[in-house]
Amino acid sequence: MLRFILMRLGKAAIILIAILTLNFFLIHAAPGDPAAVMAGEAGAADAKFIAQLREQFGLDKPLLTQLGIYLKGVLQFDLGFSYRQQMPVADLILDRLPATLLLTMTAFVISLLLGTLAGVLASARVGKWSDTAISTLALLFYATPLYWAALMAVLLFSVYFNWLPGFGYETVGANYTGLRRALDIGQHLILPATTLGLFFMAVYMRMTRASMLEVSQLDFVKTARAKGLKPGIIQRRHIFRNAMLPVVTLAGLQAGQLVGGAVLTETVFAWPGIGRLMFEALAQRDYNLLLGVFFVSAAMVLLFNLITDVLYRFVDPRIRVA
Amino acid sequence: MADFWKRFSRNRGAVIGLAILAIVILVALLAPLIFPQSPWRMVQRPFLPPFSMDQYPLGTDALGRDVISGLAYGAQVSLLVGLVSTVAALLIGIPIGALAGYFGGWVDDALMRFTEFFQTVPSFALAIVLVAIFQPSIESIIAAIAIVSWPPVARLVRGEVLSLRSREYVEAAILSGQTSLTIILRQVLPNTISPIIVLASLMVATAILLESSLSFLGLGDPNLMSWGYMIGAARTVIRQAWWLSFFPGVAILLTVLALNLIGEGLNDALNPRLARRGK
Amino acid sequence: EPVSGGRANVVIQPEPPSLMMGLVQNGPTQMVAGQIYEGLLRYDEKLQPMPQLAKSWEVSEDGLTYTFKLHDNVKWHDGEPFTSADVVFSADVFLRETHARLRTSLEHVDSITAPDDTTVVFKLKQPFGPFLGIFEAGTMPMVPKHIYEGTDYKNNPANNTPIGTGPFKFTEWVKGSHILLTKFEDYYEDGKPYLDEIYWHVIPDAASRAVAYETGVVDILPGGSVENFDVQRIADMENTCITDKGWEYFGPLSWMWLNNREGPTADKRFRQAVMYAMDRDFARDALWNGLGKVAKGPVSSSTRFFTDDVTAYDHDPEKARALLEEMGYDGETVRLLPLPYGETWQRWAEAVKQNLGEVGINVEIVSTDVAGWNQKLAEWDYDMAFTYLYQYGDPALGVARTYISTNIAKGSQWNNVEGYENKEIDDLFAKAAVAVTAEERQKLYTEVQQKLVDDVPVAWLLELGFPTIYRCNVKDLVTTAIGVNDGFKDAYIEK
Amino acid sequence: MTEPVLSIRNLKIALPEGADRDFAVNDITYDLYAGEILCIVGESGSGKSMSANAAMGLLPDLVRPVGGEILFEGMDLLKLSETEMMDLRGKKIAMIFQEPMSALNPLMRVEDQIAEVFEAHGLLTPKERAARAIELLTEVGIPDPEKAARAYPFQLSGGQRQRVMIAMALALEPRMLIADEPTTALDVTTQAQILELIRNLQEKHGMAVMFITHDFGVVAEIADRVAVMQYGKIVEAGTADEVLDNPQHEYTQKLIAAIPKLAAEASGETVSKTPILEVEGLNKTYVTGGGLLFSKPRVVHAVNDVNLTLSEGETLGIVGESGSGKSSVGRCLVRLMQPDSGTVKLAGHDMAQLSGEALREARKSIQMIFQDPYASLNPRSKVGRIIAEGPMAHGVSKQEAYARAVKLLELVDLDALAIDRYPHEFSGGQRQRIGIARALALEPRVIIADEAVSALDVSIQAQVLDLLAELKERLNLALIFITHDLRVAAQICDRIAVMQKGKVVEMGPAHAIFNNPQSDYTRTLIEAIPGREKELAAAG
Ligand SMILES: Nc1ncnc2c1ncn2[C@@H]1O[C@H](COP(=O)(O)OP(=O)(O)OP(=O)(O)O)[C@@H](O)[C@H]1O
Ligand SMILES: Nc1ncnc2c1ncn2[C@@H]1O[C@H](COP(=O)(O)OP(=O)(O)OP(=O)(O)O)[C@@H](O)[C@H]1O
Ligand SMILES: [Mg+2]
Ligand SMILES: [Mg+2]
Repeated sequence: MLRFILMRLGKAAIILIAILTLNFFLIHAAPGDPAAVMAGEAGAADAKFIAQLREQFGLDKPLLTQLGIYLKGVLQFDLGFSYRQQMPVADLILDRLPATLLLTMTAFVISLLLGTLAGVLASARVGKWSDTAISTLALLFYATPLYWAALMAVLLFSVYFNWLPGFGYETVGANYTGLRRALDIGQHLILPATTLGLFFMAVYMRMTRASMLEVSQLDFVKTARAKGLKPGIIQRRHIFRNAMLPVVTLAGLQAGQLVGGAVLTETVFAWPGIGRLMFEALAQRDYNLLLGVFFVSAAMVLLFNLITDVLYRFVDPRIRVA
Repeated sequence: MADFWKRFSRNRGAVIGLAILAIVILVALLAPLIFPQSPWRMVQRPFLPPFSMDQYPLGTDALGRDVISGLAYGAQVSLLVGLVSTVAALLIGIPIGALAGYFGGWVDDALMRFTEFFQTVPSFALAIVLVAIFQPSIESIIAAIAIVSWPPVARLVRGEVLSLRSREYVEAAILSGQTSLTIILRQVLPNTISPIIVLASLMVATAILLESSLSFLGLGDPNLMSWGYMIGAARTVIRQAWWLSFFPGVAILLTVLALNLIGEGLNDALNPRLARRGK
Repeated sequence: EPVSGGRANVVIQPEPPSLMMGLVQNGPTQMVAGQIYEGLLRYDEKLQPMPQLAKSWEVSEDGLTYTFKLHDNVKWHDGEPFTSADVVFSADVFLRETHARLRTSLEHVDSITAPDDTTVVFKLKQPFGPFLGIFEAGTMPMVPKHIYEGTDYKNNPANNTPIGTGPFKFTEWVKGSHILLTKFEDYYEDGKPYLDEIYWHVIPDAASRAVAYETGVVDILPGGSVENFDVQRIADMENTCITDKGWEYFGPLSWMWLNNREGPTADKRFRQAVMYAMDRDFARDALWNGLGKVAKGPVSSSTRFFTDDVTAYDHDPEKARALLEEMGYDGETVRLLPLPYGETWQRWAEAVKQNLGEVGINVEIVSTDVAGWNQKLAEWDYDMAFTYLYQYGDPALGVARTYISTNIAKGSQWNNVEGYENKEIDDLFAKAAVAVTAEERQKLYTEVQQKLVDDVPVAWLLELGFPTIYRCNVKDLVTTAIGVNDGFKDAYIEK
Repeated sequence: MTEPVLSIRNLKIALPEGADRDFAVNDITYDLYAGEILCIVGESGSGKSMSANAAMGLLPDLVRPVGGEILFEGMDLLKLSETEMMDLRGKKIAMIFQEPMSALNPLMRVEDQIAEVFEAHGLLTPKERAARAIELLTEVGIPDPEKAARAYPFQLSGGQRQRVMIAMALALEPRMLIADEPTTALDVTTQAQILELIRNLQEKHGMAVMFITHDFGVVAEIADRVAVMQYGKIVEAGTADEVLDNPQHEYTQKLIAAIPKLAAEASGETVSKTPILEVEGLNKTYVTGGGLLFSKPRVVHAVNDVNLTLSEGETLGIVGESGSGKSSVGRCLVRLMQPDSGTVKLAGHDMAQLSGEALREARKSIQMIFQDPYASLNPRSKVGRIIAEGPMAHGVSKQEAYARAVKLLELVDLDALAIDRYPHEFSGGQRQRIGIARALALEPRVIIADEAVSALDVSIQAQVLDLLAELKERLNLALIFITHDLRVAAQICDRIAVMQKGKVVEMGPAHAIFNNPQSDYTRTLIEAIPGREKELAAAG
């Protein structure tokens, strides 16, 4: 197992480089460049100004040379310098990463827990009205555009009831510390995490439900019933675990996308996360920053793919032999 | 086929879903007949609330355009985007996942690395980059959405196939001399159908909403009316004109609901254990 | 009566890339860094110069020598004294290298010298009418010589902790969340500033910014912070004031570039038809919430030397059709590039498309994101394209650049992008810039405006109104022509 | 005798549309008393399992009892609520299911699955449960019970899984045990142990046992009373002696006549000597687990230096205890599994060298009948397609393939309508026959039959064996017959290989093995054949 993990990690490093290279060309294929964008914002700029910027960013060099310089930097754990923000990319990302992880992980846990729970409940009541109700509700959350739901949540809980802060990561200027600060952040977290979580919930709910129904037809469920086990235990221990296989795959997929997956939520809730950073970098063609975010996101995806595979082996002993 | 229909129709929800979808498709097809005027035409004063003028039952938008006509025309584009990109994503994702899971070894490795590439770039960002590169148009939007949505399909299918390929009935098929292709198509894939259906019916909604986000960023096809466009455009005036996002939202929801109900019906109809339920 | 103390919570959008105003001069940077850095002058609503770092100034008879007397007790935020050497360094060395817009104006300058610690003399090569208009902080910010001299300006670590002479000093910047400025105790004007601190809140979503105001998290919404559709609703709130002042210096004017080189837009009659076809009143009322004015021509009404004595283009589809008929427009599709700055602009493009469609012009909207838009403009890859530009108070600074033929060059979207070539106009602009008296200049610019309006090199739309919304107990926030950008020097919160 | 523990009165169970017949069980009545073993024998598909399931309240989805009653200790089970049934299940009434492969949760360790029985009824502490689990595994004779306890079901051989099932059923020493062909997958020695075990427990606790089987040896061994079923009806019932020695009903007589005799005659050396399959130095070791990083891997040397030859038209039996590696050998032969070392030559060609198209072609002439009939049938394919697929893969037209499928189904005594049903709609024996039909569809030259008739009642077994014999004649078919049923082996095998712990301990002509076993192990095997004493006694 350990060898398996080490091998995968080694491979992942190589893949990362390959992915970065591809990303590099992909990004450069999009029209426009950071010099033009920055010149565009400057309110005035002449050709000299833009040429200056290009030179400063190294954009005047041939593309392959640029790639070489970038990759060399990456190999030395240097993600380069953000053109626009005039700061090392790594610093910018590390600044934002905790907020994003906090938000997306919470949402992930909410969606996974609520989703599988709802799926289990629905599957236990298959065909009844409560099944339909649960399914429809989950779909409602899913099909509602996120920003719409988010704004409604803010209007309701923030503007109307004034229970929860509607945006931001913490109360700016309050200068809380310690536990007080943690609580403050927690309060700010509730709305965005729930909105995001409810959105993803539907996927888990539907997947769990379908899978549970499929598994509940299998023979070993009959054995379990013959033991006199309570339906609840059968559901949980026998059906649920077997039904979790596709859900695990899906969860791994989603977890990998945590870094970049919350652009809209971060925007609406003014959450200072990576998603927004990426989006801005993309809009501004801040190549280094964008590549940096893609790099982190790729690393996350690979990591979670690995975790999923390990988890899979854990959940399904049959695969372990292979 | 008749048999299949009989089984399918036993699920009342599925029939309702099919009916809703049929209506949506019908409206989409007949839009030019019902609303001969372009949905972009500014026909009344802006922000006319719904039900205040018989001629424009769902009101008008920020430029005084008829909402109901937009909904009808939007159905065309949104359905197209949702369905075509989902089908395309399935057509890419299922074979890749199935081949990877079935053959394992280096095939799996190669295909999964390939998949990983598409997966590692956050899908929203990838979609933006792709549309930006290829210029916004309905084709490039559909292609971009398909390209960003197939990796989950591939990984899901692979996971399922991985655990199915060691089943004895697959071995039996190997022995009986069936080619790998037949085995994958006939023995393995049918047994992965249920999670795929679930995923696919949700993907349609994601696609419609992704198109909306793209058009919100100015990367939609600006000459085509779609539900996503309507919702995106209504976003800024939610507080003034709830109906502008509400009606297209309901349209999307109904369509998604319909597709999910149909998916469920399909699932039941394809499940041999439920096949003969009820006389 | 002004009272000291208190905190201002202000929205800033988008998050500025940097606060070092000598290097970056985009909108949000100017707004925040305008409290940190200062220029020699500021301007009142009528664009008349007011003292800032310079307490007085003199212009020689021939209009060639400008002498500034500086305050003598000015300190940088790090405690170093500010002297005329800093001015020379900033204007002659630093900004000449980094500030494209200023560089163009400084071409008229022969020498900059500092006879003593508090005196700076600018000698011009020839008279330059708008010269006194280039001394506000966004155009000529003073940067500290002792920090930058001899360094690589762009990579100087001090850029992250900007040092200026302004009323507020930089304290903290939590990227993606907020920027904190605090009162500079050693500020040279007694008693100022009144506020203790300013929190600039980064809230990327317009609706959330409105909510932020409604829930009392922020008290000041600078122009453009909330959607136009939301302005009225928020302005109607209790204890809320709104002003559209404070943009006179910028005079933001929107228009559509019309590609004068090829296609139907190369024909003057087509361009005129476009002017007649557009319902600009509708656009202002439906999209801009009734704020702003329908543009008369190339010069904004708040800019000096504006005249309304020009041909008027009212909404008149009949005239438009006639013009098209006359030119024999064959229905060729024209590509319209909206401004990718949000929904309002998108809607506007759609409205214009409908307007033009009604007179028979086939428009196809081509969309791209900001980067693509910049590139398309810079490479002249469009038929019609929305934009809006600042005027900086004087036609020589912000108007001429769009119409003179020497400014036709690919690679920039700030020059004569439409490709309009008219020798006569070139001459008029050139003469007007160096004319010494205001009357003379007015005469020349009136002629320019009349000629341009007839030629329609671009299709002018609206003088944009960007109202500032704030709680009424915030006083003296907008006192100059650049509004909030240097407004916190005088602002106080009434108890 | 006193009150019956279980009393079935006029039970009627309806089948869904499209099934063989309207009622799985039609108006049956019988009693079961404490301390007795009632054997239910009968045709495959006659409703044995259904009536048992009905007593557990575990009928398949669409199958419902429509009449009669099932009285257990005076209560009508058909009328009890699900909660009341839950209390009874596992504690008062336990059941061993027919197919052990799919009856265990694939994701749960064996010990946990056993411990659950206690848990379900709130007995013992977790620690005690684990200990009991190992005790039970020991009791049912699983070798190395500690290791087996930590194993997952897929790591156990068929017989081992069945023993796990038995251990679970016996865990709470219920009042009544329903055993649906519990020893079908077991080798004779283990079978003997299990029968002994059931007997003991039954005597000790006065347990009532309903024992479904088709093995008359078993019946002779343990039955107090016997009920014979056909087409959903009980055609004859009585004490074991009455029914076995003096059958009244025509069907019973037929059944008894079909019991394979133990004696293996020295076959006239008609078998050709052309070898079709040569196996040399075959080895296969399973290394599994290690779980996550920590626990020790489990190493099983399942096939240990096995050498075999099979001539055209010959039948080679492989017998041996459960888990001795019989199936593993079979799987290596058809290359479903890559052996670690050794060669397998099919008609002179080394199978290991083949791949792709050539392998596909070669496999056409070597087919396998899988041990677990259910798991080897695609749940989403209809039976017709399952059988027709093979020929179609080799270029036979669809029509012809289906026509052949129908014929094959008839050959194995299934209704032609069966082609339109799904595997789960068949009884265990019927599924096994589908598997046989599939293997025959390709008209192979070698068939590896892994417990191919273990789930069949004797009459059909006889029929199938006859069929195989006939095909063998006609097509010069060579057969590797993996079984633990020595009677069957004796009847049809020319030669027999005896396996133990992965090794072939003895190999020779069938009669030699039976009449003059060389190794101790073979001897114990033969002695353990159920009903042997009785038969010997009868033979005098
Ligand atoms: N789920 C089902 N749906 C429809 N028919 C079924 C189902 N399960 C079993 N049957 C049918 O019910 C009848 C009785 O089956 P049952 O399993 O009781 O047979 P059995 O006597 O146990 O046979 P065997 O000895 O082969 O196990 C058979 O005709 C079978 O085809
Ligand atoms: N996939 C596997 N992984 C690990 N161990 C296995 C696997 N399959 C079988 N084994 C082990 O290998 C040994 C031989 O198994 P095999 O299935 O060949 O036995 P068998 O002789 O066919 O027994 P039975 O008569 O019970 O079917 C057993 O101890 C079993 O636990
Ligand atoms: Mg049975
Ligand atoms: Mg076996």
